[in-house]
This record gives sequence, C-alpha cells and structure tokens, in this order.
Amino acid sequence: MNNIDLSVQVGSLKFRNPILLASGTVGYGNEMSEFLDLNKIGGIVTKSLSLKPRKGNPPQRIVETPSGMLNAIGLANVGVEVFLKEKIPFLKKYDVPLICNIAASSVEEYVECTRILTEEETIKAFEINVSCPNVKEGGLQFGNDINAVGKITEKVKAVTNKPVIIKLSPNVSYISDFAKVVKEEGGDAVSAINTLVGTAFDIYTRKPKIKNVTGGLSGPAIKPVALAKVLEIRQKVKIPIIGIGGIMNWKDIIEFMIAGSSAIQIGTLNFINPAAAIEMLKSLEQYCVANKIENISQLTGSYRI
Amino acid sequence: MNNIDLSVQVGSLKFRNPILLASGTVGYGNEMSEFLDLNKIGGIVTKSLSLKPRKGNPPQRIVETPSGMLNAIGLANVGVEVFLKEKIPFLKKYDVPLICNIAASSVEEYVECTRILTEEETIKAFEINVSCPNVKEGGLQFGNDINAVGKITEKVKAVTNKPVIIKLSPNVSYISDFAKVVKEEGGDAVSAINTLVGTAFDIYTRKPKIKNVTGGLSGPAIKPVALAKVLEIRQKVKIPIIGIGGIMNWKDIIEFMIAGSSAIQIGTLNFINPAAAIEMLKSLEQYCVANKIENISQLTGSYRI
Amino acid sequence: MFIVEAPVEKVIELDNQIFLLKIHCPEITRSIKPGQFVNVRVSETIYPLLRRPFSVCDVEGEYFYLMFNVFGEGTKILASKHFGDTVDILGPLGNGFNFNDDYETAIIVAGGLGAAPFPYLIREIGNDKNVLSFIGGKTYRDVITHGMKNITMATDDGSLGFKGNVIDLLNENIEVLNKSKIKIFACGPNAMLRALKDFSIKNNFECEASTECAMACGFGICQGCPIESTKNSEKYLLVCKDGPVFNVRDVII
Amino acid sequence: MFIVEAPVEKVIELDNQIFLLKIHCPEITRSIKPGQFVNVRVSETIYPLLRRPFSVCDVEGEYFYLMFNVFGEGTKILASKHFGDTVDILGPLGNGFNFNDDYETAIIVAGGLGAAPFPYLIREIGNDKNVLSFIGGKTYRDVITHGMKNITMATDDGSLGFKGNVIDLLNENIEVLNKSKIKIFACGPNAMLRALKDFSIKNNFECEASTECAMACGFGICQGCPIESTKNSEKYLLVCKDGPVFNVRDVII
Ligand SMILES: Cc1cc2nc3c(=O)[nH]c(=O)nc-3n(C[C@H](O)[C@H](O)[C@H](O)COP(=O)(O)OP(=O)(O)OC[C@H]3O[C@@H](n4cnc5c(N)ncnc54)[C@H](O)[C@@H]3O)c2cc1C
Ligand SMILES: Cc1cc2nc3c(=O)[nH]c(=O)nc-3n(C[C@H](O)[C@H](O)[C@H](O)COP(=O)(O)OP(=O)(O)OC[C@H]3O[C@@H](n4cnc5c(N)ncnc54)[C@H](O)[C@@H]3O)c2cc1C
Ligand SMILES: Cc1cc2nc3c(=O)[nH]c(=O)nc-3n(C[C@H](O)[C@H](O)[C@H](O)COP(=O)(O)O)c2cc1C
Ligand SMILES: Cc1cc2nc3c(=O)[nH]c(=O)nc-3n(C[C@H](O)[C@H](O)[C@H](O)COP(=O)(O)O)c2cc1C
Ligand code: FES
Ligand code: FES
Repeated sequence: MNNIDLSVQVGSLKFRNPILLASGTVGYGNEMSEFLDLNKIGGIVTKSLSLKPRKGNPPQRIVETPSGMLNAIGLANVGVEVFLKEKIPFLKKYDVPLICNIAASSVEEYVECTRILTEEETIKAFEINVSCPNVKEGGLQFGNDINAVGKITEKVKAVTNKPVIIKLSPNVSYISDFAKVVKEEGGDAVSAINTLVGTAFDIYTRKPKIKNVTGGLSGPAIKPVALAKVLEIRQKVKIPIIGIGGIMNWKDIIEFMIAGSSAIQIGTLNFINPAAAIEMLKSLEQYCVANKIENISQLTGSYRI
Repeated sequence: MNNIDLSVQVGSLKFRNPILLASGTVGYGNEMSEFLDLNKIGGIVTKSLSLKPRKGNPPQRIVETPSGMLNAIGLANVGVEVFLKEKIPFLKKYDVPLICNIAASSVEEYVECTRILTEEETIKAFEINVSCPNVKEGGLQFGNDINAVGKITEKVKAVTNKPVIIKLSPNVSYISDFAKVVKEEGGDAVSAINTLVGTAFDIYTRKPKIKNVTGGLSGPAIKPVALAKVLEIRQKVKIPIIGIGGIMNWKDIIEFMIAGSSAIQIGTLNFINPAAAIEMLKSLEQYCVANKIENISQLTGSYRI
Repeated sequence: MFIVEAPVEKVIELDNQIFLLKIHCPEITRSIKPGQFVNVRVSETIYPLLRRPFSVCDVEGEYFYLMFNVFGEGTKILASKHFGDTVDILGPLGNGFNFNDDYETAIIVAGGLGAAPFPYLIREIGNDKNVLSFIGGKTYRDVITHGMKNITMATDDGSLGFKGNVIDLLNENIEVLNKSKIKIFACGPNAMLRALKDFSIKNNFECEASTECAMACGFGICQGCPIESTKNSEKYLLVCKDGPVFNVRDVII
Repeated sequence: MFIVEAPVEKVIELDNQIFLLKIHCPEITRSIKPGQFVNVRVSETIYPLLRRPFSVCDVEGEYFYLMFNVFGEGTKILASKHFGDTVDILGPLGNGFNFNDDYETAIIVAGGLGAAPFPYLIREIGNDKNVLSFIGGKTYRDVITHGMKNITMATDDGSLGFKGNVIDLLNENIEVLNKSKIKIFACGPNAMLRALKDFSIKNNFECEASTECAMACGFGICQGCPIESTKNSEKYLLVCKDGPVFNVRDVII
C-alpha cells in the first residue's frame, strides 16, 4: 500500500492504528488472541477492574434488541490483584498498548486502583469508567454528576503519570459539559460513549428481560447518538476523543473520525466477528489511498459543515 | 371476541383503544385516511403547529440508520390559522379524538397558540412539544430546561380547560425530574419520548447526511431507551404516560403498557405501514383473551420486578 | 393508493448489472401513469427499515417492472428475489409526466439510472408523437438503452457515443431539437437536471423532470422530501406529492 | 476456535417442524465433541445482530448437523437456507459430555429440543456402552426421536407414551436404571434439569446436563452467560466456557 500512515495519537499516547478494543468486549485479551493477532491492534482496553473481584449481576444479563443489545453484566471482574497476577503475564507477551479500565464505587476506590496499577509498566494508560449504567452504587450517579467526574479526574491524575482517559456517559443532557470538566481537571482524553440506559420486558411473564431491570444499550442502533455526542464534544471542548458506539465496519470508523474522534473502540462487534478489527485495517488503507489521505489522523474532526 | 375492552384513559381523556398516531408522522390525517379508517384509531396527534407557518429545514431532512431514521424536518407546518381553516374541516368528519401538538420558540407563543386553538371544539387536548431537537431557537433548550418546561406547563394550563400533555425530551439526565415538574404545574399527562439527538456523516464528502447536521433518531433502534424512560417516570412520578418510541408491532404496544404507559403513539411505523395501527387491534384483543385481561388498561405499569 | 403484497414474477439482469424486477400487481397497473412511482418494502423484517422509492419502469398488462442497480442493502435484497417471493408495494405515488400536451416531438433525456421511467413513458406516448432519446452516462457501462427509441448516446469518457455530458450532446443536436415543437422529459442526477433547466430556459423548451431525494413515507406525511419552489419561497414543495415530476421552471433543483 | 463461512448442504424438515441443517465444515468436524456447540451468524446483515448458539447435533465425515425449530427471526432465516448458501460458523465452543467414564449404561434424558446434542453423543458412544433414551415433551409434537436409541417417551398430556414429565418417567423406570451402573446425559428446559438434578442426587446417579442461556459471544469475552456454582459462591461460572455441559452437582440451575 502506498505508504499510508494509520497511526494516531491521543494526547501523548501513540497507537499504530485507530482501532482499539472496547472495555468489556475483549475480556483480558486471551480469548481474542485466538482470532486475531493482538500485535496488529491499535490497543486493548481491559474489562473494568475494581479493587476487589466482583461477581456481577445474576442472569439474565443480555438480550438482543433491534440492531443492538442490552447488557447488565454488573462489572463482573477478577479484581486488581488477580488481574496483575494472572492476566498481565499473558498480555506482556504482546506488543500492544494496554489501557486499564477502572470502575469503582467511590472516589477513593478509583484512586486506590490507579495507584496499584500504575506500578505495572505494561499498562500504558487508564480509562476511568464513570459511566456504567448497570451498577447501582456509583455507576450512573458518578457519570451524571459533573462534580464527581471532575473530582475523580483530579484525584486519579494525582496518583499516576500515565495518561488518564475518562469514559463518559451518554445519559446526560450535555456531554460536553462533562468533557469540559475532565479537561479542566487535567484529564488527557475522553472516551465517548458508554452504553445508553434501556430496558425490555417479556410480555408474557411481564418481567424485565434483564434481571437487573435496565441494561446498557450498545451496537449499531446507538451509532447516530454516539456520533452526535462525539461531534458535540469536538465542537465545544479541545480534548482528544476516543469514539465508541455501534461501529460495525470500516466506514463507521471513518465516520467517527470525521466527527471528531482521534481513535475509536469497537465493542459489540467483537462478539459477532472477533476478527473484525484486523479485517478492517486494509479497507482503512484503501480509503486513504482513494481519498489522498497520507495519515489517517488527518480525518479527525474533518467534517465539512 | 370475548368482550375485551381496549379502551384506555389518560387523565380525563378517554380513547377507544391505546393506539394514537404520533405527531409528525400522520400529517393532518388526510393522507392516512386512504389507508385506514380514522374512526377506529385511538387518537390522532397533529404535526407540531406554530403560530405562523414554518418552512422547515432545507433538504436533506432524513436518512436511514440501523433500525432507525434521523429526521430534521424543522417543524415545517402550516401554522395555526391555516390549520383551523383548511385542515380542521377534514378532521371534523371523523369521530376520532384530535390532539393538537404545539411547538413554539417562546413561552408566549405556546400560550398564544393554545389560546387560539382551544376555541375549536374538535380539538380534545393539547400535546406540547418542548422537545424537538431540530429547531435551534427553543426546541432543545426548552426540553432540557426544567424551569422552562414548568413555566410552559403552567402558562398553557392557564389558558385552556382541555387536558395538556407535555411531550418530553429523552436527551436529559433524568426525564422523571421533568415529569415531576409537569405534574406540579398541573400538566395532565406526559408523552415520552421524542427523538434522540443523532447524526451521520457521508464519508466521501465528509458532510453531515442531514443538512441540519443533527437530527432526531426514531424507530425500533430507540425502543429500549424509550421503555427505560417510561419506566423511570412510572417509578418516580404519578402522572399518566403516553409511551412512544420504536413501536413496530402489537407486542411492542403491550411492552410499553407493561412499562407504565396508559396509551401509546406510533410514529415511524406509519411511514412503513400506514395501515399498521388498525391491523394491530385484533392482535391486542387476542393477547388479552389469551392472558385473561378484560380491560387492556390493566396492563399499564403491570411489570413484575 | 394501495398497499399490496405483490408476487414477484421474475428478476431479469440486463447488461451493466442493471436489474428489472417484474411484479404482478393489477392494483398498480390499473391506474399508474408514466413518471409515477411506488414505495417498496423489500423485506418483511425491520432491516432495511424504510421503504425504497422506485419509478415504475414499464407496464405490461397486470405486470409492472422496476429498473435498478444494486446500490445498497435494499436493492441488493430486491435483486435476489425469485419467482414465488413477494414484495410489499405502496402506490401509485406522486404525479407523472404530462405527455399529452401540445407538442410534436418528445425528447427523452436520461442520465444513468434516470432511464428508469422512460420505457413506460415511451410506450404510452406510442405513435402519437415523435420520440428522440438522448442518453448519457459516465462510461459505456452507465448508458441504459432498455425500452428507448431513436437513441443518441453520450459518455463522459467517450467510451460510447458522443464524448461529453448529455447537455453537451443536446447542444450538439440543437438543430434537430429546433426542427419541431418539442417537450423534454428528463430524469437523472441533480447536476444534470440543473444544467438541463438552464438549457431549456435558454432555448425556450418545455421541460419536465423527474427529481429524486431521500424519502421516508412517499405519500406526504413525513415532510422528508422538500424541494424549493420558484413560485413561493415561503414553502417547500414535496417531491413525493407535488412531484416527483416537475416543470423545471417551477423548482430550484 | 475457527470462524468459517461454511457452505450449506441442505435443510431437512423432520416431522413436527423440526429442521436439520447440514453444513460442510471440516474445520469443525475435525475436533468437535458431543455436547459442544457452535455460534452461528445467520445473516451477513446486521439483522439479526448477534450470533445464535446451537449444539452440534450430529457429525458425518466433513459435514455436521444442527437441529432446531423456528423460534424467532434467527431460526426462521436458518430454516430458509438452501444449497449454495453459506452460514458463518464460530466454534467449536464449550466443553462437551464426558462419555468415556466408567459406567455401563448411558441414560439419555431429553426434553423437547434438548434432543439436539444426542444423535452425535449416541453415535460416539457407539457400542462401548448401553444406551437408553428417555424423551419428553409437552405433547406428541414435541417429542423428538431423531438419532435416538432404545427410546421410552413421555408427554405431559399423554398424547404419546407415558403421561407425565420425563422425571416421572424415570421414576417409573427406576428399577431399570438401578440394574447397571449408569450415567445420565441430559438436555432440556431448566425446570426439567432442576428436577433431574434432585432425582440424580436422591438416587445417587452421575448426571451431566447441557444447559442453556442467553449468550452474546459464546467464547468467554462478554460475561453474558453466568451460572451459579455450588463450589464457589463468589464467582459465577460461564455457560459458554465452563459449560454448556456441567455435572449437575456443580451448578445451581
Ligand atoms: C421518486 C423516486 C424514484 C426513484 N426511482 C428509482 C428507479 O427507478 N431506479 C433506481 O435504481 N432508483 C430509483 N430511485 C432511487 C432509489 O430509491 C434508491 O436507489 C434506493 O433507495 C437505494 O436503496 P438501497 O437500500 O439499495 O440503498 P441505501 O442503502 O438506501 O443507500 C445507500 C446510501 O445512499 C443513500 N441514498 C439512497 N437513496 C438516496 C436518495 N434517493 N437520495 C439521497 N441519498 C440516498 C442512503 O442514504 C445511503 O447512505 C428513486 C428515488 C426516488 C425518490
Ligand atoms: C449452548 C446452547 C446450545 C443450543 N442448542 C440449540 C439447539 O441445538 N437447537 C435449538 O433449537 N436451540 C438451541 N439453543 C437455543 C438457541 O440458541 C435459540 O433457540 C436461538 O437463539 C433462537 O434464535 P431466534 O433468532 O430464532 O430466536 P430469537 O428471536 O433470538 O428469540 C426469541 C426470543 O427468545 C429469547 N431467547 C432466545 N434464545 C434464548 C435463550 N437461549 N435463553 C433465553 N431467551 C432466549 C430471545 O431473547 C427472544 O426474546 C441453544 C442455546 C445454547 C446457549
Ligand atoms: C457486554 C458488554 C460489557 C461491557 N462492559 C464494560 C465495562 O466493563 N466497562 C466499560 O467501560 N464499558 C463496558 N461496556 C461498554 C463498551 O465498552 C462500549 O462503550 C459500548 O458497548 C458501546 O460500543 P459498541 O456499540 O461498539 O458496543 C460493555 C459493553 C458490553 C456490550
Ligand atoms: C419525520 C418525523 C417528524 C416528526 N415530527 C414531530 C413533530 O412535529 N412534533 C413532535 O412532537 N414530534 C415529532 N416527531 C417525533 C414523533 O412524534 C415520535 O415522538 C418519535 O418519532 C418516536 O417515535 P417512533 O420511534 O415511533 O417514530 C417526528 C418524528 C419523525 C420521524
Ligand atoms: S417522503 Fe414523506 S412527505 Fe415526501
Ligand atoms: S456468551 Fe459471552 S461470555 Fe459466555
């Protein structure tokens, strides 16, 4: 290919291409490695980690909806300690930027997780999940509370030298207000978006299809909303954006970059085609060649309104 | 059929069945009347009316998205005067509750429209659109401003004896806060939801696919979000709810009622199958028979959590 | 207007990956006029969600044809239909061409898939008038001559017929056009229609064009298909109801 | 694990609207074990969005079979596949039955479509052990005997075989079961599996059951398919990775 540069920069973070694998849709990398060469991926974001292991919500945790799915996993995860002991050794074998996603139910827990994990050199950055809609304590409250988001950003930044990305909730009136606070408090980038709050009922039992009652909506259904949130942030706040939401093919990646994303994450698609991330690289290059783009990062925010 | 009562009540409003046709998806009734017998419909909600005629947004106004569509019509409408003169005579011929939807760019305009229209006896209630995402002045601001929504409710109620339904925006952190204000200010019911803000870009021209840049997302894609908003209101505020968002079949109607809707509106579906509203009535009856429900209104809020 | 679950008779693939879909649908054929269209639900599922508008390409007894190429998901599904399948048709929609006016020669101007409505128009004009067809495309692949009469062709790259666009071609043939009282019937990309409008005004030719735009409903309830009117700047016309065929002097394309 | 675009050989409709889909897929047949499953993408489009999990029903050379009924959109599309179509297969997934243990008689217990994994299991057991099949269903329509051996049937309404559920049927036949060292292999609705677990514990029978639950990925990355473990209440097991076949004593069904 005619020397197309697919690498992108998110603040001080450099990725070999804009495709990261989203938190909660790639586990800790080992299963995915059977389908694709992790060394070719832009980066991996771990399942949200909490200080202690979490069991997560009881079943049923997922249900399909039109062009989307609801999930209420409830942040089931192995906890920071087991992660470092049992998951990091596998990830160390690869040359792929590892972003640790952290979820917590108090500011202190966010700080504590970061403090412990920042020692591990394999971890290149943190993505702070303030926006999981499926956990009652913390979760939604933080994501919808601008002061909490500001405080978490500030305190987490204070205990690590590594870039801190805040993953924002779309379930708010103006997401750019939150991006602004993140920037003010020293956050390095934002990820947008986490899932939309949704629900579904079984009309025969009249019970919610998801045990947790509500879940987070992901998949192509939410793409237009995610793009609008990325655009809103781009237009209002000068901060790097990692675009997420409903990406199903290489065209969606380009669309997210045009709307203002410096990099993107794919989530639900990993369940459908875990090899997709790598299959799309070639198409991205071809698009760049056809459209005379030397470095794909030129696309970021290149909309013509 | 074994004497199933499909009639429902929304505050003091009585409908022969729970299926209303949503604002902006039924025009002023005349085209729809070629496909279905308006006398069999629960009710009709007019396209949003403003004091003066509005030209609306330039094209392109619509685009399909996964299981949804974006629209930015921009409240194109004939205005109150022409409506009364040219559209009401047609609607008078039918025995179907007519709800007038009003959109405006100031509190005064809402009040003025209501004052004029309330004289017309064919109009049975008002639905106040405070939530159109596609009109810059007014629109989104009102829908996201809790004080404005309260004030509009109060002032509109002051000039009419007819029921006032406030159509809420989903693009807010907590929709139930808005429903609460509506109730406090004397509003008779809320409609939930209007469209979600979304966008889409053409990756070759890098222009937004919708001239207005952002549009409102409707269709089955948004159904889980709409259901969650209905449920949130139902759990937090005692006010009748008209459920809207992505209804494609009779099962979706039942689902919306279980989640807390007293009646529902169908929108995008009217474009795909303008006869759908009537085709679904029989299935609703069959469901009630099979599930030993005598009056369909028993379903409202009957979820089992 | 009808909504009909109509049986597919067959799908014919012309050259250039152009498809003809033959549908049995007396409800439509009884009253449809050249230039009118139908709005087609290509699948029973919610994917794709909206109907897709297509001009009626031709009518034979109780059958009508649609002409299309595989563009996106909707046309892909249509192209894969078989005898025994059905398609859900909503129509007839919009206003067709006024081809019974007082003129001697019908000038058909088609760009690419703009050819779609003309087999039926030409059939209906029959021998009442002369018909001359001017057909353009980017390359020879894009020139569709199916059902056309007295054809002159143009391609942007010169791979077939005249090298240039179809307006250049009309200018080349201006003497022919000036020989009798003509009326132009056009369909094609907006850029072509815009140029054709200028050409028609300059030469004082009558011209009706079938326009295209994104549509949701196709019958006037969604307001999704506005087109600027030259007569009333306060109000858009609707392509689906007031068109899709307009006198080019009435609209800003 | 593989992702393969595998050619459909044919779709066979059994009685009772049960379908068998025959797929050519050496990547799967080379290593798949009875009780393992594949996750199938039924359409190239985004509708339906997620893959659908199915037990491998049987294997013949480079072909394998899926067994299903038309339940929702996914199975509807699968049932309409033809020779020449493909399906996108991800697998083999999960852990299968441990059928080489030390026992004399394999007791197959299937409820409704729970019959799916057993033709392959029975084929693989071959003549190494005895096989007795106890098959239940609501009515005679729901009893699937395809590929089963030494069949005894039960229906809730008594329309075929024993009147009652399959656990009642096992109790009826308890003497037969006690005659040799048995191991139960079961698949069916959760209510049946729960009752069967009690039955197995009470009678001190070994019992493995293939469980079902909603899944997104099928290979352990989404955490969508938890099942409560009896050994560690701090952590769910995953049906897709730790199952779908479990020793019934290890899980709370
Ligand atoms: C009145 C009318 C008559 C028509 N007659 C014909 C005909 O006879 N033959 C024919 O081939 N086509 C005709 N078209 C166009 C036809 O409707 C589109 O080609 C068709 O909708 C494509 O559907 P698809 O699902 O294959 O592509 P899609 O997947 O819907 O389209 C792919 C992309 O193209 C965009 N797009 C699709 N259609 C349009 C449009 N009309 N304007 C702007 N963007 C669009 C979509 O937004 C999408 O991004 C007509 C259109 C109109 C309005
Ligand atoms: C490991 C495993 C093996 C399976 N093997 C078989 C098999 O061999 N044969 C077979 O017929 N089926 C099998 N199933 C079930 C099969 O996956 C479903 O029947 C299939 O997904 C239905 O798809 P659909 O699109 O037709 O229905 P959908 O439209 O997906 O389903 C309709 C409704 O049923 C619900 N639903 C679907 N599947 C499940 C589920 N598993 N749990 C709870 N709710 C559900 C959906 O949420 C939806 O509301 C298996 C499932 C698992 C987990
Ligand atoms: C099953 C599932 C689990 C998820 N778990 C997490 C998580 O632990 N932490 C997090 O920040 N986001 C989580 N997400 C959100 C995704 O990272 C992503 O933001 C969202 O799914 C939207 O992207 P998509 O539409 O491409 O899936 C999860 C999503 C899904 C579907
Ligand atoms: C083309 C279009 C135009 C609309 N116009 C209006 C409007 O004028 N006033 C209004 O209150 N809602 C309007 N809506 C919103 C609908 O009434 C409804 O709230 C929304 O579409 C969600 O329902 P649905 O998913 O069933 O379409 C419009 C929706 C569409 C798709
Ligand atoms: S397409 Fe709906 S009004 Fe024209
Ligand atoms: S289905 Fe995804 S982890 Fe089991």
